[in-house]
Amino acid sequence: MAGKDEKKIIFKSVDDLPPMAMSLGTMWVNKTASWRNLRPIIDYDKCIDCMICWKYCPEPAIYLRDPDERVAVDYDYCKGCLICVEECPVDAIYTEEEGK
Amino acid sequence: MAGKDEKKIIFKSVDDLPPMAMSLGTMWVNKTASWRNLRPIIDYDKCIDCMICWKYCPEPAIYLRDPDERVAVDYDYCKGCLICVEECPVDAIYTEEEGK
Amino acid sequence: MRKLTIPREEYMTPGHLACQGCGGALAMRLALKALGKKTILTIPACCWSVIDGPFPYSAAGVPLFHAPFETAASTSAGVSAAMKILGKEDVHVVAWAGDGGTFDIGMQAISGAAERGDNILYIVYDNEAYMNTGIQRSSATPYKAWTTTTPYKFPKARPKKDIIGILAAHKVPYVATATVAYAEDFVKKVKKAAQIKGFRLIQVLSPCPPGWKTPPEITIKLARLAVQTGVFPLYEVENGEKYKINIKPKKLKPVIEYLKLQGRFRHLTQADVEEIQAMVNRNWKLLLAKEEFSRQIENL
Amino acid sequence: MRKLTIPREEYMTPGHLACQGCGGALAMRLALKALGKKTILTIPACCWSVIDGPFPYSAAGVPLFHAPFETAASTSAGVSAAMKILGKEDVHVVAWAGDGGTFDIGMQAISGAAERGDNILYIVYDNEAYMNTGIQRSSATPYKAWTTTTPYKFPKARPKKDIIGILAAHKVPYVATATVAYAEDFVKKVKKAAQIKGFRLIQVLSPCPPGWKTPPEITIKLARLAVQTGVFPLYEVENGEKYKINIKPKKLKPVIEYLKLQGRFRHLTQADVEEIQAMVNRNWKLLLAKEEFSRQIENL
Amino acid sequence: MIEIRFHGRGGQGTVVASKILADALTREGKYIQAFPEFGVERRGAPVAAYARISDTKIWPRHKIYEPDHIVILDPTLIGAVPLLDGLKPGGWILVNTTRKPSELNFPKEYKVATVDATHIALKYRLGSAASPIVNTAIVGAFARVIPVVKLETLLDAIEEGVPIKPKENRAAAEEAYNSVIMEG
Amino acid sequence: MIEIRFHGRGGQGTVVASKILADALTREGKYIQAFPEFGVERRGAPVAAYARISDTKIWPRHKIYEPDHIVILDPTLIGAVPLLDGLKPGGWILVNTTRKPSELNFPKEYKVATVDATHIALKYRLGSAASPIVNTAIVGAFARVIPVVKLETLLDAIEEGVPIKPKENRAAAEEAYNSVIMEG
Amino acid sequence: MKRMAIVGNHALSYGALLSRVQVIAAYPITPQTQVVELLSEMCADGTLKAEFVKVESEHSAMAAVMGASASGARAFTATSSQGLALMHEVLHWVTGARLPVVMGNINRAFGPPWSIWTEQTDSLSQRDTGWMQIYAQDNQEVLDSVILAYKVSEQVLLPTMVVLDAFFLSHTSEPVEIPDQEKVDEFLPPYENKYILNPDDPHAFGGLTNPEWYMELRYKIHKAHEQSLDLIEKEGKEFEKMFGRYYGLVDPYKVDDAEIILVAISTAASTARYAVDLLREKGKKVGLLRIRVFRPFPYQKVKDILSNAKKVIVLDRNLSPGAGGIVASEVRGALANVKNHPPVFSYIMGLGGRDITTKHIMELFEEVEKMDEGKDIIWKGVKL
Amino acid sequence: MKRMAIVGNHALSYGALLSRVQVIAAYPITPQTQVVELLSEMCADGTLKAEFVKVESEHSAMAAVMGASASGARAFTATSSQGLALMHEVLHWVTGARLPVVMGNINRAFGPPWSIWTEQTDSLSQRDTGWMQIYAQDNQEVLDSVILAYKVSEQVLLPTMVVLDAFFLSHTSEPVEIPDQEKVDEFLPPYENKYILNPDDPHAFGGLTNPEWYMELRYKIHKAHEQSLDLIEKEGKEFEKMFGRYYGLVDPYKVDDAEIILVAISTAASTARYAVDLLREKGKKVGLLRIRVFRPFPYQKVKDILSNAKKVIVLDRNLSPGAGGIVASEVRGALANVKNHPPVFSYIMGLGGRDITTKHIMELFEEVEKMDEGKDIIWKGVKL
Ligand SMILES: Cc1ncc(C[n+]2csc(CCOP(=O)(O)OP(=O)(O)O)c2C)c(N)n1
Ligand SMILES: Cc1ncc(C[n+]2csc(CCOP(=O)(O)OP(=O)(O)O)c2C)c(N)n1
Ligand code: SF4
Ligand code: SF4
Ligand code: SF4
Ligand code: SF4
Repeated sequence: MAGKDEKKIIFKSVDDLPPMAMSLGTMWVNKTASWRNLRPIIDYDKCIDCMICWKYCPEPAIYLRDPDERVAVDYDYCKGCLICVEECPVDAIYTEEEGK
Repeated sequence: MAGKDEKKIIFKSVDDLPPMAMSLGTMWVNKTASWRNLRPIIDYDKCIDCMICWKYCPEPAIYLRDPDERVAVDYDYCKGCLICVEECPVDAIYTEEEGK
Repeated sequence: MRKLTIPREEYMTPGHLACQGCGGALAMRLALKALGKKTILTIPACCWSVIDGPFPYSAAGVPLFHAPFETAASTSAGVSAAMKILGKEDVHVVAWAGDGGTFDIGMQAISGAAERGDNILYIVYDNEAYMNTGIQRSSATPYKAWTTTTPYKFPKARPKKDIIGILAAHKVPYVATATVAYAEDFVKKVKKAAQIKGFRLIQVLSPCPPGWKTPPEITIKLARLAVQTGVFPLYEVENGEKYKINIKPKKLKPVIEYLKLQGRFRHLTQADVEEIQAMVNRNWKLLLAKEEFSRQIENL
Repeated sequence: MRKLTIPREEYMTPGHLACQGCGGALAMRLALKALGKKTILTIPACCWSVIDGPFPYSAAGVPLFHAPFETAASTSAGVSAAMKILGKEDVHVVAWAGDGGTFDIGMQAISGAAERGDNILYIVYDNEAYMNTGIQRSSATPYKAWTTTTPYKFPKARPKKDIIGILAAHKVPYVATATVAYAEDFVKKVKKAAQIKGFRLIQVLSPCPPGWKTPPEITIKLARLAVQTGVFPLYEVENGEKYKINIKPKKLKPVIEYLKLQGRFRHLTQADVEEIQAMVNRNWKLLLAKEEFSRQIENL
Repeated sequence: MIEIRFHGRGGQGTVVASKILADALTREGKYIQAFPEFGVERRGAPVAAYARISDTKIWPRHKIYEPDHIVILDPTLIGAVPLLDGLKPGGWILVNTTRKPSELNFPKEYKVATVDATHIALKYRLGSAASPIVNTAIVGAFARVIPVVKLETLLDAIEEGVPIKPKENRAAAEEAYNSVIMEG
Repeated sequence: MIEIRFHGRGGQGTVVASKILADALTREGKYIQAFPEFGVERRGAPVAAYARISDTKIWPRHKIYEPDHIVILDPTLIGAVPLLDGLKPGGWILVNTTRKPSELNFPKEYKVATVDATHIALKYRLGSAASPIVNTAIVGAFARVIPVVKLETLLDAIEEGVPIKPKENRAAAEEAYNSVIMEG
Repeated sequence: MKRMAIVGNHALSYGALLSRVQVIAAYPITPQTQVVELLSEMCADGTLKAEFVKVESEHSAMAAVMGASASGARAFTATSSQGLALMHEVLHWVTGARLPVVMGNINRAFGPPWSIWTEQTDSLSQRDTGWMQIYAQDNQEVLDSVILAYKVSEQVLLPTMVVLDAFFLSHTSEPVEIPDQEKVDEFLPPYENKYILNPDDPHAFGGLTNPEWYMELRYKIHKAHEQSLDLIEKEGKEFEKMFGRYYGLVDPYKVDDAEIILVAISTAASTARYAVDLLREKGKKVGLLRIRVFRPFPYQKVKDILSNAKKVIVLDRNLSPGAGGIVASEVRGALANVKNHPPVFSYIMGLGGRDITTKHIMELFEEVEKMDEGKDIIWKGVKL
Repeated sequence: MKRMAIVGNHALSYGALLSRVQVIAAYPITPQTQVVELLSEMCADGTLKAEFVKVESEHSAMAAVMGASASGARAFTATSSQGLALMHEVLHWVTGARLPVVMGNINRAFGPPWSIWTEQTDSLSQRDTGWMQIYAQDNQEVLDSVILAYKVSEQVLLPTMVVLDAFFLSHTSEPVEIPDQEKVDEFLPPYENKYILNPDDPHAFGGLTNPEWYMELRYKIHKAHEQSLDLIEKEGKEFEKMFGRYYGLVDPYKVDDAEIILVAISTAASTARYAVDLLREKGKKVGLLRIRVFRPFPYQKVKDILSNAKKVIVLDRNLSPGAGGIVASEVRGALANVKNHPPVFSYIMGLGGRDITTKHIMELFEEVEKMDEGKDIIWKGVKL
């Protein structure tokens, strides 16, 4: 599957289209950061690596970063639902308002 | 409800018809005697008036005749399924071939 | 005056177009006796679309709406709503359908009406196949039975759908089985159901001579054997929970007595019959257990 | 390497169009982890028709057929038949639908597929209303809940339809409930179901912030409370008979803890809450009794 | 072009009779249309079937109103339904009955043939005693009365076409062919 | 004819803002078309709504590509989506923000107005702290910036039109009307 | 009388309310959902005394209103696109049963691919179901058409579909005059039908009808449509007397001296009217024929109005694949037997919600001005 | 090759068998039932290696064949009237999904009232669903058309309906040549489609498409229909080479010098051919244009053949209430842009199975001989 660098698909004309509406790329193309007005921030000192936030992120916008495999938020996609904040058992995630 | 003397309905033209296909008479009009090739005949000497044949006739072609209210077969409608023959607990109904 | 076990009044005329010995025709005759004239029938495609007679005649002595095959319950829902808003709530709104129009193509409309609690009495005359189109499998067709779409070489591989269980799971106020052989029981159930509000369903086993490949005269005998062998037990379920078995034979007759009379089962091997016997035995015990269970949960 | 309680591999991409905190999006993410890439999804009209993304993009990493609203099971039946004849029986044929597309408009196709024993895994993400069209009642909407078609003045008058009971009555090999809160349990059930042949169904409770009128961050909390209060017990039924409760809280939390968090219940009176509590209590006891009953009939 | 009408009862195989004929004629390279009365067949109720036979392709496709000949599979239908409607003068009436043609009192303008197909069917155990299947026998008789097809072709068509008891059906047809009584 | 575009987020009541306007104008006998962006609204996602205003019946029925003015209900949208697409030079940009117009750095060809609608909404407890409902406040400010409708009519329309807290909504609109800062 | 800004969906609901419908059965679908929602509320709070059957599908919705109408209750439903298609079998049935059901349909493009945007293929492809079809161009017309529909339907015993564009009407708030209930009551009497399910006068409806009389019953349906042609205009005038607004079969605009007449339905016709004004200002002799009633199709009106033009343009926001625009095919069909009729230029445009602007419509006139031979299909706006 | 007497329903089944269909999902309905029955048997005894999904409704039948076709299996179904109507939503869907499903439809009149007799309204009223439609006039054509349908459908990615009259074909036994399987295999290669549901190359099909590209996708559907026009004739010739029988878009008979041409479809056209012969014997210059392929509609052929006639008669055994005959409306629509085209006389007859005899058809010619002005609708045989 593609990733963050997924390219927007540009059809120039009807001839470029497949015969039916068929996906040719993934939703990685759609950065949903604009949906967010509160930004979850992980406090790695507090984080106990329980992976609960990762497990419950509906996007998913939490991934295991290289190389230490600790959880990290992908701010290009995180919509700011704050499930991770709510579910973190040790309150290791706090929020900040966007655009501030 | 109408009875055996139900008249056939004759439409002369489209103007006689109701706007939709709506019943204006009953199926009494349709004498189903022609379906029968065996004729059930009640032996009133044997009959114990249990009414079982009457109860089970699917047409119904068994009625309670006047004035004695004993069961009787209406041969205009009886199709000759012979359920009455089969179900009569005292074998009071026997059959004869039609047209013989 | 004769003392009769079923109502004397007839609401169905002879001259109708059912085959010789049709169980479905008898079922209607009995049901109308129980319901009386304050009744509106909705009939989807099924043998009864033909039985009732061609335009401009009708064998049913009550108003009847011929409806598309899959709409018995939904059309009735509209009739029922109309009766309510027009203040005619004393009218019995009855959907009358075959097993195909019920178990198969009519299932969703039924499920919807049941869930909404629409005030409808739904009667399915169950002849265990699509008879009007000439004997094709329905999901009410019994296990291993022949039909034209489950040929002898490959008879029905699935058991009969448990419509009563499905409706019970919808927690409707009343569902029951009946047969034309136990006419008094059937009439009683229709009368009882007619007095209850909400969605009610009665499944009445109605043998079909051409469809079952049986001589027309044994229609009643077959319906009786179905009960006596435990193939088709008579019971009721109230509010989805309270099971009551109406006829409990001391000892069930062997299923072979029922099966052997029918051309649609003529291909069964000894092993098939034993398998069916085992299924029937288990289902019967399960039913007894459910009845017992109803008592257990009564005061939950 | 991290030790994970659910599979690491992701088959769903971010960037999809679910609302903030959508339980249904998470349900898909978890299900695909369990299923892996050898999967074909059929999705009828529902929020997921939008979530997956507009042409020419898709968030699901597996092939997906967008189908008419009422056809999740029937379209899948065709996919499944094709897989069989093409010798691709290792592919998981999955119908993925909302509760409306399942409990209501999809009911008949499901009943048919279940009866035929079509080889389909049907997953209903249950958000308890038609969310894609903006929160209208479905028959999965809970008793007394608000939706735009069951307004505050006249909230839902009927209890939630018992889809598990209905499918159990179809005697399908496997049906189960799950929630996104108990992710491991859900993943396990999907994996288990995927290995069984025939028609299987999993109902996964998936909270919907706009539809339930809740803040997005409590989606998991709500799903957890639904289980802990007994509003939505986690259990499985095999072959329509064998009930197994997966999570048995020592003591159920009061339903009010669940209800009070949700705008759709904000109109409830004290009496309403008590009525719901009584219903939940009884249903819970009934479920325990059914589990017990399964054991009784095991050797029938 | 020859047009024929068959009369019987639902369940007796009336339509099959016309189909067997179609099959036999097809084997001889002829053209035929064989079709039932277009309606709902009910067990026990009177039914009809039709055939249109020709040496060349048949274009008209509508019902047959004035048959050249008629075939009656069940004698109890006589008097019960209007059997002779539209029958062209000079046409054959073939009846399954124990009686002789002269005993049947059909109008003089028709030719009458009879065959005891029921008896033949029972002899070869075709159908049950209560409802014998007479269609192969009647078609056998037909082949004699209205010679549009060779007996041998017909017998082959029967043997290969019927679902059960091919030999018996063949024999029944042959016996009927030989025992039919023709008058007129 | 004046054409306006509104920007907000799913769940914020952007469409309702344009509807309130429609209601108020209707009360004054004017003509208006108010419509949302035709698409699927998702909670949190950016959305738009439109209005076309005239003294006479409005015949054209298509989207608005070149609005005369725009209204922004959520300041976090600035930079996140292309807000000024097609906006005609000289048009107003009305923004819900704590900042002053000059702080917003919009291109010079536009006139800018700001109002702290969020603060006003919170003050009157419209919506929740996490998601305040700012639509009535912003419409109040709008009535001052683009005077197509009398304040009084607007306030009446609000009071009778909103499902809950009519007085508070009215007051919010009025406060916004009075506190909007206009520049340009 | 009250003037209110309401969306088209609410105009539809008010139409139903004022018509005092008695049974509603409807199922939500974008862009119709608001109809279901508002009517649910009206029923819940008693504003409307009606039974609302909250069906599990559109198929059941149509069946339920059918049952209700057959039982003597005034019945209403509304839907769109996929929902309308799902009703299809029952649509045919309601016609055959001669039931005066009225339904709102919000035009939306068919899937796949999923689209929620406007296009008229959904309702136009029901053109052979025997339903009368009215296409509205503004929300006032939506409301008024519901009332008019019942008035006509109940006299001729045919169902009517009141059709409006997705979003451009359904979701657009604009001023609408809400007539007073008393005046509507005066115009529209309670539903009476002697052909109903009534235990006191039992009849069976729809029984097997052999070839002897089936054709005559179909003939009657067609005759009822023909009767409607007059009745719609008559009741339109009656309505005008009471409410001051006239609605006929067609809505011609500046056609008298027009050399090029554009034929359109729905909101595209509204936009076209503006375009005609702009072109007239430039001195172009152009006109507009809005077809309001598509079934029964007003052949005579269409012939009369179009035959004097030099050219006819038909704008179709719909497609019958393998054929072309549906309105165009009817218009060409209407003109064929008119001697020396003008050539027809059939344009397909605006599918799946692609916008049709004033400019686009002006372009049609400009393009056709330069063409001589009629064209059966011209695609406008496809990205080639 | 084998010559056998079979009914039309079995011809349809043999067509499916020889096309080696892989998934069948069908539901019984008079007069189609024999198709389901024979195919069930063939699947049961292994004659046909296919999965038969014994669905609970036609709606599910169409959905199941859709799913199967989308998964790369050749899929088949058959139905009639009510069943076809019940599939309606899914019919539109299959077109949009561009799936080469082939379906048999036995023409039967719609209820209510219940009728099981022939009439073409059922399939013709699906004219806007985007399905190709072939109308057969004999059982040989039924069988051959199934094979041809797959051949064309799978190239243009459009579904096809093979249509035959109830009873007159479905239940009529007549001689049919059954082609050899090997030759059919040579003509019709296995179904291959790169746009399928395949876990090794995952795509989503049918996702929400906004106004930016929806129209172009519809345009492609229409273009595929246009492409079919040529392809049907090309494959028809290919078929003729191998099997000796040619099938084209239309089937003209004695039209070259004809002054009056009758247009018809299905078995009425077969009867009409006999009528034409009889009239020619009497020296009348009459001809017949049988339209075999109704979608895509062969506009050009129809124009070419009809424009030289003096008069055109269209026989419609169907009705679009409030409009008229469906074939006539297309024919008039085709002629409208032809300069000086002949007048059209549109007859409605034979509804609900009312018989259409040779004599009736001869009467049409005789009546039209005496008329000058074209008529949009003439009812023939209604008991007035
Ligand atoms: C939509 C639709 N599909 C199929 C049919 C054809 N059809 C009519 S009756 C029937 C079978 C009915 O079976 P069942 O409901 O069991 O009743 P029965 O005929 O056995 O009395 C079928 C398949 C139809 N009328 N409508
Ligand atoms: C035949 C038909 N009717 C109605 C719709 C409109 N519709 C689309 S999604 C939807 C609601 C889906 O509800 P549910 O299945 O519960 O899924 P959710 O949206 O809640 O995820 C409706 C009513 C449709 N697409 N097709
Ligand atoms: S806020 Fe929500 S979307 Fe963002 S990372 Fe947390 S759980 Fe994921
Ligand atoms: S939930 Fe909290 S503790 Fe657990 S991994 Fe996430 S941030 Fe760390
Ligand atoms: S086929 Fe069966 S159910 Fe139908 S009428 Fe005949 S006996 Fe009755
Ligand atoms: S409406 Fe609910 S189910 Fe639908 S995407 Fe939003 S949160 Fe998910």
